[in-house]
Amino acid sequence: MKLVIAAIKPFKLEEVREALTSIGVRGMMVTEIKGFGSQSGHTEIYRGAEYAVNFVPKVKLEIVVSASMADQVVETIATTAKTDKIGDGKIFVLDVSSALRVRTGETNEDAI
Amino acid sequence: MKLVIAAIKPFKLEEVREALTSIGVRGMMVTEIKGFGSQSGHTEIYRGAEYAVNFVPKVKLEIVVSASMADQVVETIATTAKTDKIGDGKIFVLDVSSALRVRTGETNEDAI
Amino acid sequence: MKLVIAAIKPFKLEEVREALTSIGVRGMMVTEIKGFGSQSGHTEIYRGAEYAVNFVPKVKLEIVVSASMADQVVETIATTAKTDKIGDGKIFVLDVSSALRVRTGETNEDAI
Amino acid sequence: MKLTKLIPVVGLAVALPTLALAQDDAPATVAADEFVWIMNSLLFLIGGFLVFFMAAGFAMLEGGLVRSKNVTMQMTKNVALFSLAAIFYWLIGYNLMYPLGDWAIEGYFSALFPAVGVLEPVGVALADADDSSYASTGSDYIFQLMFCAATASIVSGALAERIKLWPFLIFVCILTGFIYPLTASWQWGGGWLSEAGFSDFAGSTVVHACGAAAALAGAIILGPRLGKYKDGVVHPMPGSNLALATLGMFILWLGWFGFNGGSQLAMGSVGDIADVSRIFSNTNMAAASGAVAALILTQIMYGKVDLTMVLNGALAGLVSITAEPLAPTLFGALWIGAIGGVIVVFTVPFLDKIKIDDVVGAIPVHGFAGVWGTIAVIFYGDASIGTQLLGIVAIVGTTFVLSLIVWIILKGVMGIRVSEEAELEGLDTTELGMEAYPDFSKG
Amino acid sequence: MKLTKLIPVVGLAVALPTLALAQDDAPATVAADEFVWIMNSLLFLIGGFLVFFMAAGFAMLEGGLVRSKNVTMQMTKNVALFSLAAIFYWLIGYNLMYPLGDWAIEGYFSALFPAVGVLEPVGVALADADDSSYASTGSDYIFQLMFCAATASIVSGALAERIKLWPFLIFVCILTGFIYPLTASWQWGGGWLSEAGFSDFAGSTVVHACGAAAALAGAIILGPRLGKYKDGVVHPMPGSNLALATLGMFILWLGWFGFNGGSQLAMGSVGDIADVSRIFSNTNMAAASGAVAALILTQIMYGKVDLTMVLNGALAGLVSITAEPLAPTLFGALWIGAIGGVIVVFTVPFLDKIKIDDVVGAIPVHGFAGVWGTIAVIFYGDASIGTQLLGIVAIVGTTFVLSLIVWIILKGVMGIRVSEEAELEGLDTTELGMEAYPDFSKG
Amino acid sequence: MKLTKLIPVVGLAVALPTLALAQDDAPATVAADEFVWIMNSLLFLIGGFLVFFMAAGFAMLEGGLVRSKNVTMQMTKNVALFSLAAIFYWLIGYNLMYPLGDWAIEGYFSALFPAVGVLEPVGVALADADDSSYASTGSDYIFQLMFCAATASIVSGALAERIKLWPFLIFVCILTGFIYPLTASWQWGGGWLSEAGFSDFAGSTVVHACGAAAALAGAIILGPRLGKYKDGVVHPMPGSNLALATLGMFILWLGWFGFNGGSQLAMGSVGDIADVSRIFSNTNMAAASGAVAALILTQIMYGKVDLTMVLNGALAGLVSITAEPLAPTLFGALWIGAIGGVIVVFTVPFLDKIKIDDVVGAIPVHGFAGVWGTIAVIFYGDASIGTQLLGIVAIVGTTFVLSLIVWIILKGVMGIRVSEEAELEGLDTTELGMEAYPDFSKG
Ligand SMILES: Nc1ncnc2c1ncn2[C@@H]1O[C@H](COP(=O)(O)OP(=O)(O)O)[C@@H](O)[C@H]1O
Ligand SMILES: Nc1ncnc2c1ncn2[C@@H]1O[C@H](COP(=O)(O)OP(=O)(O)O)[C@@H](O)[C@H]1O
Ligand SMILES: Nc1ncnc2c1ncn2[C@@H]1O[C@H](COP(=O)(O)OP(=O)(O)O)[C@@H](O)[C@H]1O
Repeated sequence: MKLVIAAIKPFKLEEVREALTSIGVRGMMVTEIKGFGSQSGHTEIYRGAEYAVNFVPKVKLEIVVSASMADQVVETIATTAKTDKIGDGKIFVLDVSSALRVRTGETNEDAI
Repeated sequence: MKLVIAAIKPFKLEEVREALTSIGVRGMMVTEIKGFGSQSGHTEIYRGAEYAVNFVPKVKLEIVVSASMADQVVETIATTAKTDKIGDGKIFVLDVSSALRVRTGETNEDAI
Repeated sequence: MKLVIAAIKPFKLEEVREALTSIGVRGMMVTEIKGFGSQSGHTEIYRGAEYAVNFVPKVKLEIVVSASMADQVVETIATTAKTDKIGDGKIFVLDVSSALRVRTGETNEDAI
Repeated sequence: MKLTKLIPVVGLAVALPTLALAQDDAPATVAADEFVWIMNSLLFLIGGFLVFFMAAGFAMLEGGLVRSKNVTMQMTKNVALFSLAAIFYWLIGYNLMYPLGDWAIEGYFSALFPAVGVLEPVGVALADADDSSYASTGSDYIFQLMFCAATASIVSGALAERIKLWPFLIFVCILTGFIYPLTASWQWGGGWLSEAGFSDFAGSTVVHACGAAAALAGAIILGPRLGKYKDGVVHPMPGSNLALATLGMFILWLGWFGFNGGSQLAMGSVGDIADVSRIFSNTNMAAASGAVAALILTQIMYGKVDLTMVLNGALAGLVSITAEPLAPTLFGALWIGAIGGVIVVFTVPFLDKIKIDDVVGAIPVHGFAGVWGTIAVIFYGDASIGTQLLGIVAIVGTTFVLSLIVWIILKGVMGIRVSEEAELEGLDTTELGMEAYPDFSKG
Repeated sequence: MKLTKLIPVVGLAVALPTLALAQDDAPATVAADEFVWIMNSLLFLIGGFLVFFMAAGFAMLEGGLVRSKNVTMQMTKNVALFSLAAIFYWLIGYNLMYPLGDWAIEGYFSALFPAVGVLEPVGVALADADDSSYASTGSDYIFQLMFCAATASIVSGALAERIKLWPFLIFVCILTGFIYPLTASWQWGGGWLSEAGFSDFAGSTVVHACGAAAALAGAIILGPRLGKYKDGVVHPMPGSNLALATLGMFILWLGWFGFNGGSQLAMGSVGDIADVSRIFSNTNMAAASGAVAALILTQIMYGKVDLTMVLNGALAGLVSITAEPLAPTLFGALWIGAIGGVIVVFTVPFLDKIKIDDVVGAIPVHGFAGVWGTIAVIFYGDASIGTQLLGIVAIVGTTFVLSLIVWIILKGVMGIRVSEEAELEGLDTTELGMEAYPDFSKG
Repeated sequence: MKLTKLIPVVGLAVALPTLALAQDDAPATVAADEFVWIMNSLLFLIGGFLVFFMAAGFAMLEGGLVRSKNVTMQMTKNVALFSLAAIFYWLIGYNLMYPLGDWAIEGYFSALFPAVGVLEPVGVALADADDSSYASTGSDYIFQLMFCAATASIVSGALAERIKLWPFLIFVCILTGFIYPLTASWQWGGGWLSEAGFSDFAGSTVVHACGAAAALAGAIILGPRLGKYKDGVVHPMPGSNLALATLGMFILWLGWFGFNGGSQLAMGSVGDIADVSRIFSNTNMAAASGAVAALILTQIMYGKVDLTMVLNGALAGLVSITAEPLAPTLFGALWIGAIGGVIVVFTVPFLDKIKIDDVVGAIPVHGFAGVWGTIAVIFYGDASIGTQLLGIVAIVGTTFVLSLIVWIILKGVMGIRVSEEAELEGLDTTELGMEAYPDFSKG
C-alpha cells in the first residue's frame, strides 16, 4: 500500500474530495497546515511595518491506498487541485507496510 | 523503526495515551484532523438547508517505535480505540529509516 | 528522496525555517501539534484541582528533500532547534518513493 | 464640597436664571416646560447610546456568521459603515430627513437639502432652543443618527463574504446620506406618508424594511457566494463563531430598548414614562416570543434546534414589534413577535430557494418581519391596512429602486465583487492582507 | 422645530394637564408626586436594561468556561432560558410574586395565581396609576423580570455540558414561573419573611442563593460529567475561551449596578439618589475586593494566579454585597466582598471533593457567597442573625426541595442527561448538529 | 400597588420632607436645587457605568491584539488592574485628587493625604450633603474612579506580552493611588493648573496622556518584546483575534459617551442637558472621523486598509475631542478627530522606528492624540496655547518622571520582565499555567 500526502490550497479541498470519491477512494485524513514554498515571501504591511509572509494556509491530505491505485490518486489530485498558479501544492508518495481498520480488525487492502 | 499512524475518535485520545504509556511508549505526536471515511456523509440541516457532513473530527497519532514494538502498539491502539461503532479509525504502519533526539543527539532506537 | 519529520518547540519555528532556507530547502509543511514525551507530565492547578499536563504544544515540520540532502537537513534542524532543555524535540526520516509538483507536473527531485 | 472640574460652575450658572422665575416667598421650583425638555433630551441620550451599541451588535452577529477567512473584512465594514453614516447623516441626511415643514417638493423632498446639521449653541436657554416643547437638537440628532446607521448595518450582513470594501462603503454613504433620509422624511419628517396616516412607531418599515430593501437590491446585483447554490443545491457555509453571533444578538436586544423606548420621544410626564415602560416590556416580550417560536419550530421541522434561527427569531420578534411597541398588550407583543420568529424560519430557506444569498438572514429578519410588524399595527394601533400597505410599498419600493440603480452604477463603474480567487481564499488575506485569527494556536 | 414622529405630540399632550395644576400667576411647575413617580420609573428602566444585559454576561461566561464542543448548546440554552423566563414570569410568576396583599394563604401564597401580568393603560395619569407613590407597573415589571431570569441563568452554568436541552428548558419554565416567584413573594411580595424582618436588599438569597439551590438539586440528580471524578481524582476540563469568560464577568459586573442600584426602588429624592450612589460605590468595591482576594489567595495557595477564580471572585464579591449594598461603608463593602472572594476559592474545590460537578462555579458564587452576604447584613444593616438564617433556610430549603422534586420527575419521565456518546463527542454535533467553531481556521 | 421590597418605603419617606416646603394651597412641587442635585447625580451614575464598561473594552481590545499565548495573562491584568484601582483610589487617590481647597502645599499637594474616601450618610438630606449645589459624593466618586482606572488600562496594553504580573500590579497601585490623583489634583482638584487657566474638559491630557506617559516610561525600562526589532527590522506580531479587538473598540466608544458627557458634571438645567447633547454628538463625530481618516490613509499609504489602524483611529478621534467636546461645532469635531486618526497612522510606525514596543498602540492613541486634543482646545474653547502646553508638559512630564522612577525601582528590586523562555513560550502557560484557548478544537 501507499500513503499519498498532498498539500493543496484550502479552497480546493471539497473539489478534490469529490474527485477522489468518484475514483473509489473511501477515506482520508485532512489537516490544516501552514505551507512554506515558492509561494511564500510576499510582503504585507501590519500597522505600518512591512513583513514577509512566509507561511500560507494549506490543507494536507493523507490517503492510504493500494499500490495499484496510487498513481491514479496522485493524478486525480494533481488535475483537480491545479490552478496553474504558484502554490498549487505538492504530492508525495510513501510506502505503507501495514494497515488496520480498528472497528473490524480487517487488515491491509481490506482496511482501506 | 516504524511510524505508527492512527486516526481515532477524539474522546478516545486520553485512554489510548494511557494504554500506550503503560506498554512503554514514551512519545507521540497528536494532531487534530478532519476525517473522511465510511462514517462520513450523514446529513445535517443548517438554516433550513440539508447538507452532507463529509468530514468528522478525528485525532491523528503519530508514534515512532522500534520495529519489534510496532505490532504491540498497533494492537494496543486498536483495542483501546475500539467502540465497535463506525468511524473508530484506522492504523497504518510505515518504515522509519532514522531518528534523532534533538536535546541529546541520541539516534535511532535510543532516540525514541 | 526522504521525508524529514521534526517535532520542535513552537517558538523555534522561525529560526529553523531561516536555517533551512539558508541551506537550500525550498518548501515544507508546518502543523501545530500537541506533543507527548519526557517533557510531559508536569502538573498544573485548575480551579483548585491538580492535574498532569500530558500534552505540550509543539510544531511539526515535514520536509521532503533529496536523499543526499537529508542528513544536512536533519543536522540543521537539530542544531537550530536545540535549547538543551527537555522537550527540544525529535527528528525522523522516512523514504519517499515519488514526488510531484501540481502546478508544473515536475516529478521527484525536480518537484521539491 | 469638591472643587471639581471648572465646567460645572459654568453649568450651574446656566441653571440659575430659570430658578429665578419662581416667586421669592416660595422656594425656587422647577418650571414644567424645562423639566419636560430636560427629561425628553435625557431619553434621547440614553436611547442614543443604547442604539449606538447596536453597531457593535451587528458587527459581532455578522462576524460570527461569516467564515473566519472573512472576519477582518466584516469588522472593517462594520466600523467603517457606522463612521461614514455618522458623517453623511450630518452632512446631508439630517436636514433632508427633517425639513421642519420647509419642503422643496411639498411632503416629498426637503428644502434643506443639501445642508449640514447644526446643534444648538452652548448653554442654550429654553427660549432660544430649536424646539422648546421637544428636546435638545443634539440629543435628537444623536438618536436619529443611530437609526440611520442601522440601515447600513443591515446591508453589510446580507452582502458579506463577497462584496468589495469601497463600493460597499460608497453605497453606505448614499444610503445614509440620501436614500434613507429621503424616505424617512415622508413619515418622520412630517411628509406625505405621515399625512396619509401611515403608522410606524419606531421604524419596522422606515428603518428595518428600508435597510432590507437596500440589501435585497444589492444581493440581486451582487449574486450569491461562489458554490452557495452549486448544481441547484444549497451548500451551507456555517458561521465561524456562534458564541460571537449570540453576543451580537444580545447586544442588539439590549439596544432595542433604546430603539423603541426612545421612540416615545418623551418621558417628561407620567403618561410618557409609563408608555416608555410599556414599550420596554412589549419589546422584551416580542424578542422572547420570537426566539421561542424559532426554537420550537426548528425542533419540530428539523428535529434539532437551530441556534442561528433562534438568534434570527429573537431579532425578528424585535423588528416585528418595532412598528407598534406601545399599544399592544403583553399578550399582543407575544403573538406578534412569535409570528416574526415563524417568518424567519420560513423565509430564510425561501430566499435560498430563489437563490438570493443573504449571509446572515438580514432580509428575512429586517425585511419580511419588518413588513409583518408594520401590518400588525392595525391590530392594536389605529391604522388602516390600506395606509400601512401604502407606506410599506412606498418606502420599500423607493428604497429598492434607488438602491438597485446605485448598485448597478457601482457595478458598471468600478465593479462591486471581489475576484473569484479572492472570494475563495477569503477576503481577509486577499483584500486586506490581515487574518482575523492568524495564530497557529486558537484564538 | 422638528416635526418628528407623530407619537410625541400625543406624548406631550398627556403631559399638559398635570402642569395645569399650578397657579396661573406662577409659571407651571412640576408636581412632586409626579416627579418622584417619573424618576422611580426611570430608575427601573435603566436598571432593567442593565440587568437584562446580564443575560449576555452569563452566556459569555458560560460559553467561555465550557469546552468548545458544547458552546453552541450553551448559547442555545442561555438564549432560550431568558426568553422562556420572560414568558413564564408574565404568564404566572409576576402575580404569584406580588399578591398586593391579596393572599390565598396569608403571607405564603398569592391569591393572584394563576393570572397574567397586566400593564397600565397607554398614557396613564398619575391618579389612575397602579401605585401613584411608586413607579409605572411596566418599569417595575421589566425590572423584576430580569431578576427572575437571572435565577435560571445560574442553573444553566452549573449543569452545562451534559444536560439535555428540553428537560432543562422545562425546568426553567417551572423555576421562573413558579418556584422563584413563590419564595420571592415571601420577602418582596410582602409575605411572611418580610414580616419576620428578614433583610435581603437586592437578593443575595432571594435571587442568587435561590438559583444556586435549584442548580445544586439539578447537579445532584444529574451527576458529574463523565470522567470528571474518574478513579477518585478530579480531572479538570478547562474552559475553551477565557477571553469570552472575562467579557462575561465584566458584563455581569456592569449589570450589577442596575441590579443593586435599581433595588433602591426610588431616585426621586435627594436621599434616594444619594443612596443609589452609595450602592453603586459599594457594589463596585465589593466586586473589586472579591477579585483581589481571589487573585492573592490563588497566588499564595497555588503559586500561580487562577484567572477563572479571579472571575468567580469578582462575582462572589458582587453576590456578597447584594443583600445590603446600601448601609455598609466602602470599607465594609471591601471586606464583605473580599470574604466572598475567599469563599469561592475554597468552595469550588470543596464541591469537587464531594463530587458535585458545577461547571462554572455557580453554586459557590451564587450559593455560598449569597448565604454569606445575607448573613453579613447583620454587620451594617439592622437585621438579626436569627431572621437572616431563617430566611436563608426558608428560601434555599424550599427552592432546593421543590427543584429536587421537579428534577426527579423530569429524570423519570423523559430523562435529563444526554447519552454517554453524545456527552463524549460533545453536545453541539450530537444534540444540535452544529459546531460553534466549525472552521478549520481559527475562530 | 405592589408591596415590594421594604427599602422604597424608607426611600419615599426621605422624599417627603422636601415636598413639605411648598405652600399648602398649591400642590407640592419640586425644589429646583434638589432637582439639579438629583439630575447631576444621575448623570454621574449613568456616566459611571458607561465608563466602567470601558474596562471591558480595554480588556477585549488588548486581548484581541496580543498573541493567543498571552491572552489569559492579559485578561488577568485587566481584571486585576481595575480592581486594584478601585481599592487604591478609595484608599488614597480620591482625597489626594480633591483637596477641597485644603492643601498641604498650596495648589500642588492635598492636605487630605493619606485619607480614605467617605460617602454621604444613608438617606442624606440636601442640607447635609457634602455639596448641595453639585451632586452626591457617591456618584461623583464612582465617576471619578472610572477615570483613574482608565489610566491603568492604558498602561497594560502598551506593556503586554512581556511584563511580569505582580510588578505591573504594584505599579498600578501607585499610579491609581498616587501619581494620577496627584497630577489630576492640579487641574480638577482646583490646583495650580486650573488656576493657570489650563483647559482639559474630560482629560485628553489629565487622563489619557497621563496614562500614556506612564506607559511610555514602562515601555522604555521594560524594552521591546524579543525579536520585535531583530536585525533592525520591525517584526510584526499580529493580534490573535481581531473580532475581539473590534468589540473592544466599540465598547470603548460606547463608554466615551459617559466619559465626555458625564464630564459636563451637570444636567439639571436646559443649558446643561443641551450641552451634554452637544458633547454626545461631537464625541461621536470625532470617533467617526478618526476611523475614516485611518481608513482612507491606510488605503492610500499601504494600498490596503489596516483594521487595527482603523480601530486605533476611532479611539484617537475620541481622545482628541476629549479635551474640548463641548465648544466645537460638529465640523470642528470632525476635523479634530480626523487629525487624531492621522496621528496614530504616523506615530505607530514612528514608535517602532525608535524601538519603543507598544503592543496595542496605546501611546499613539492616548499620548500623541491626547496632546493634540489638548492643543486643539485653543481653536474652539478659550484657552491659550501657552497654558495648554504648560499643562501638557506639567502633567505628562511629572507622570513620566515619577513613573520612570517607580519602574526603575521595581526593576531593581524584583525585576519586571518575565524570563526569555517564558516570553517565547507565552505567559499563559509559563506564568499562569493556563491557556486561554486550550482546546484542540477552535474556540
Ligand atoms: N519540499 C517540500 N516538502 C514538503 N512540503 C513542500 C515542499 N515543497 C512544497 N511543499 C508544500 O507545497 C506547497 C506548495 O508549494 P509552493 O512551492 O509554494 O508552490 P509551487 O508548488 O507551485 O511551487 C507549500 O506551501 C508546502 O506546503
Ligand atoms: N484510506 C484511508 N487513508 C487515510 N485515512 C483513512 C482512510 N480510511 C479511513 N481513514 C481515517 O479513518 C477514519 C475512520 O474511518 P471510517 O471509514 O470513517 O470508519 P471505519 O474505519 O469504522 O469504517 C476516517 O475518518 C479517516 O480519518
Ligand atoms: N516516539 C515518538 N514518536 C513520535 N514523536 C515523538 C516521540 N517521542 C517524542 N516525540 C515528539 O518529540 C517531542 C519532544 O520529545 P520529549 O521526549 O518531550 O523531549 P526530549 O526529546 O527532550 O526528551 C514530543 O513532544 C513529541 O511531540
